[in-house]
Amino acid sequence: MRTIMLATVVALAPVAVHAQGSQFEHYQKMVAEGSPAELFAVEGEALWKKPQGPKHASLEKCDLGRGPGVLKGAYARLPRYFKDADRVMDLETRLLYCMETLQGRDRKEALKRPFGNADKPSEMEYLSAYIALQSRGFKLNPGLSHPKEREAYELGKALFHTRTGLWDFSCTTCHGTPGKRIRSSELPVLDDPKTVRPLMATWPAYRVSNSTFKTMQWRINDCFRQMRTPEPDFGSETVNAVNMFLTATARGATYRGPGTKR
Amino acid sequence: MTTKLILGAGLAALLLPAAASGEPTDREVQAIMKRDFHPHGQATMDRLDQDAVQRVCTDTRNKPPAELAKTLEADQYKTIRFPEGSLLGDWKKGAAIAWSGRGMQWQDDPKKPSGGGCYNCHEIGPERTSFGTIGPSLKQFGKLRGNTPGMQRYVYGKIYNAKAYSLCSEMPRFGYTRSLTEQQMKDLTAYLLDPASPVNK
Amino acid sequence: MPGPMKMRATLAAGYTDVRVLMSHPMETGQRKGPDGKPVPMHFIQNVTVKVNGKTVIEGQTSQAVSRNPVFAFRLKGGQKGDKIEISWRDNEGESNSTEAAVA
Amino acid sequence: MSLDRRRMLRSAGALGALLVAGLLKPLAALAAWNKDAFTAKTVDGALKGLGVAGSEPNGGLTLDAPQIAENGAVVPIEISSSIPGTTSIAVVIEKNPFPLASKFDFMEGALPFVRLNVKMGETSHVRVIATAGGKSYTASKEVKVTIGGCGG
Repeated sequence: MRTIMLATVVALAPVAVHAQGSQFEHYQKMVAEGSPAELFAVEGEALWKKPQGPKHASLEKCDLGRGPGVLKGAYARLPRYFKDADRVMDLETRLLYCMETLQGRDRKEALKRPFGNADKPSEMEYLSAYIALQSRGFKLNPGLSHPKEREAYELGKALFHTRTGLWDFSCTTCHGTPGKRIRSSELPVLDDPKTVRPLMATWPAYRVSNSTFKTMQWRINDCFRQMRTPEPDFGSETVNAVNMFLTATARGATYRGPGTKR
Repeated sequence: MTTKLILGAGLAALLLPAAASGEPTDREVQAIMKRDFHPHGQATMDRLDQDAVQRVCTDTRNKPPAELAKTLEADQYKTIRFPEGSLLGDWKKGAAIAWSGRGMQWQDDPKKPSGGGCYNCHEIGPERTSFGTIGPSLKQFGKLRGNTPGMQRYVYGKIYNAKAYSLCSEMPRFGYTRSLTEQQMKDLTAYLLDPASPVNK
Repeated sequence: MPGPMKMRATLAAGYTDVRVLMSHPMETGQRKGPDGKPVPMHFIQNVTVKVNGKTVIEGQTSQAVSRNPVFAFRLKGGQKGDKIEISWRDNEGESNSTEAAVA
Repeated sequence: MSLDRRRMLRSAGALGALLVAGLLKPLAALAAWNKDAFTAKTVDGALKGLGVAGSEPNGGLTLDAPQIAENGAVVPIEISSSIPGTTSIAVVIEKNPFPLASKFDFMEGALPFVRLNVKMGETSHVRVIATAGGKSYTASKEVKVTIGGCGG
């Protein structure tokens, strides 16, 4: 119901909105309105229900934090602490955990191809699209009460300011000062709720530059690639902590993804 | 090298449990990163070893105490190897290096020369309409400043090791990290200073 | 096998708003594949919109339409339950279609 | 090739000629793909293929497109016409290798409106052409294609 209402709002939006805001905003807005993201959700649903692995089980009993199989609003509450795994997990880290425990899959096999491409998106990408879609309209509210959740937030914050890698970059090099651009892309400040909210409200997303659907684990991984560091492990504490820092900073934003990005 | 010595202390860091509240120390962050990353292609694990510059800039959130900054900047200046003779290479090649954002990443072929990625952050020549604004505009750089040997030395040195001039600059140390070759840095210097370069038209 | 399609048709002020997503590579023939060889042209050429069985829009498209095409159309008036059908056909003769009732 | 098949082809050719001349207009022809127009490498060629001789600007034809696109792979455009009796809208991207990007025919029951994403190789004018009552109208807008991201 919610998704249908959104579509109507989009259709009724006046054509001349671009009078306000920057020229880049106009592009971003138009791109977001014509998003193929939901196509990936269709495939994601099939994957969610498909029995796989040695246990020949689907992911339908996977507990994303709101109980086994409950998807409504689950994404908006991540990352959070999971008692069974005794750690903080974001969506993809949790999906990996479910693949291992429910489906009996080997971690290496499940992680053989965590990031796909336009010709062949990955399982994680399809699943993320399907699951995130079911948090539309929910407020972002990651776990921040458990000590490990606060620890993840603090680690994420520290990582955000850590200058590292061959070229001495930190997250703040690009995302610390308002009004900056990398080539023609406007750079959001990522420790300011005002600028992080619209961003985290629309990831995961269909990314035009990749012509495919992309997730937060990928987004953070790709920042490290451009920071000229070695590669962070998928689902590692580091990546989860950065994700936690960003999501916690965006807390309270209404989720309206999966979105579309440049 | 002084910088390497200070850096060595960070390598011995042990994984200490992060405090239940409050930000983890630099040392803890380093240990967690070392555990959570793996080498990929040319991006080896030693790239996570923080040197003195990175450590001080992280700790002070890019606002180092003036005295310390001065000392470390002097250390950084000593790393610059200025070639003999003119520092002006081929501006045409420099233009291509300034535009390319490739190089030194884990998927890049280490045998291929790296780009400088200059346009990612700077406005430079009129021939490119897509440019970043993280760094200052370098429009008409040589036209406004001339191309005396002193100016050539400044530009070459800044590309080689920007931290010698401003400790917590966001600009990479292209020569110090062997990201660009001597010839590439000369070509970039020419792109900024040569009167024939479109930058100065 | 053609990828999925997704359509939404909703009543708006005096018209029906139709939005459709199509999974398709829309290859231009210019792009090189992982093997270094150009990927052959492969793109949707025809898009048809029908309301209760009657054709109302006939679209022809080239390889210049973006990968995973998204179209929005508007239909005169309309009422809840009207059956909208959208189909496509590409240069290799592949096709797909989807149906939805106006909500 | 059999004689029969050859004869058949010849008559098909004759039928084609009649179609081009506009003497015959079977309904099925509507669903075809206008190869001449879509494979034309110039704007003039594309317009000729569409059978558009000349067109005049009209305020009733609106084109919404971003002034700057961060990525030429997806440039969203929205076109609507309030010109009475609009039966078709074509989208031409002047500097694309094959300028004609799409053409939509609107029949009774549809509003002359379409929104889609197109690819643009470089900065170019996007031109839309609407046909109403046998006449053609045009609107255009320049879209600057820039390069975002780190270029690597």
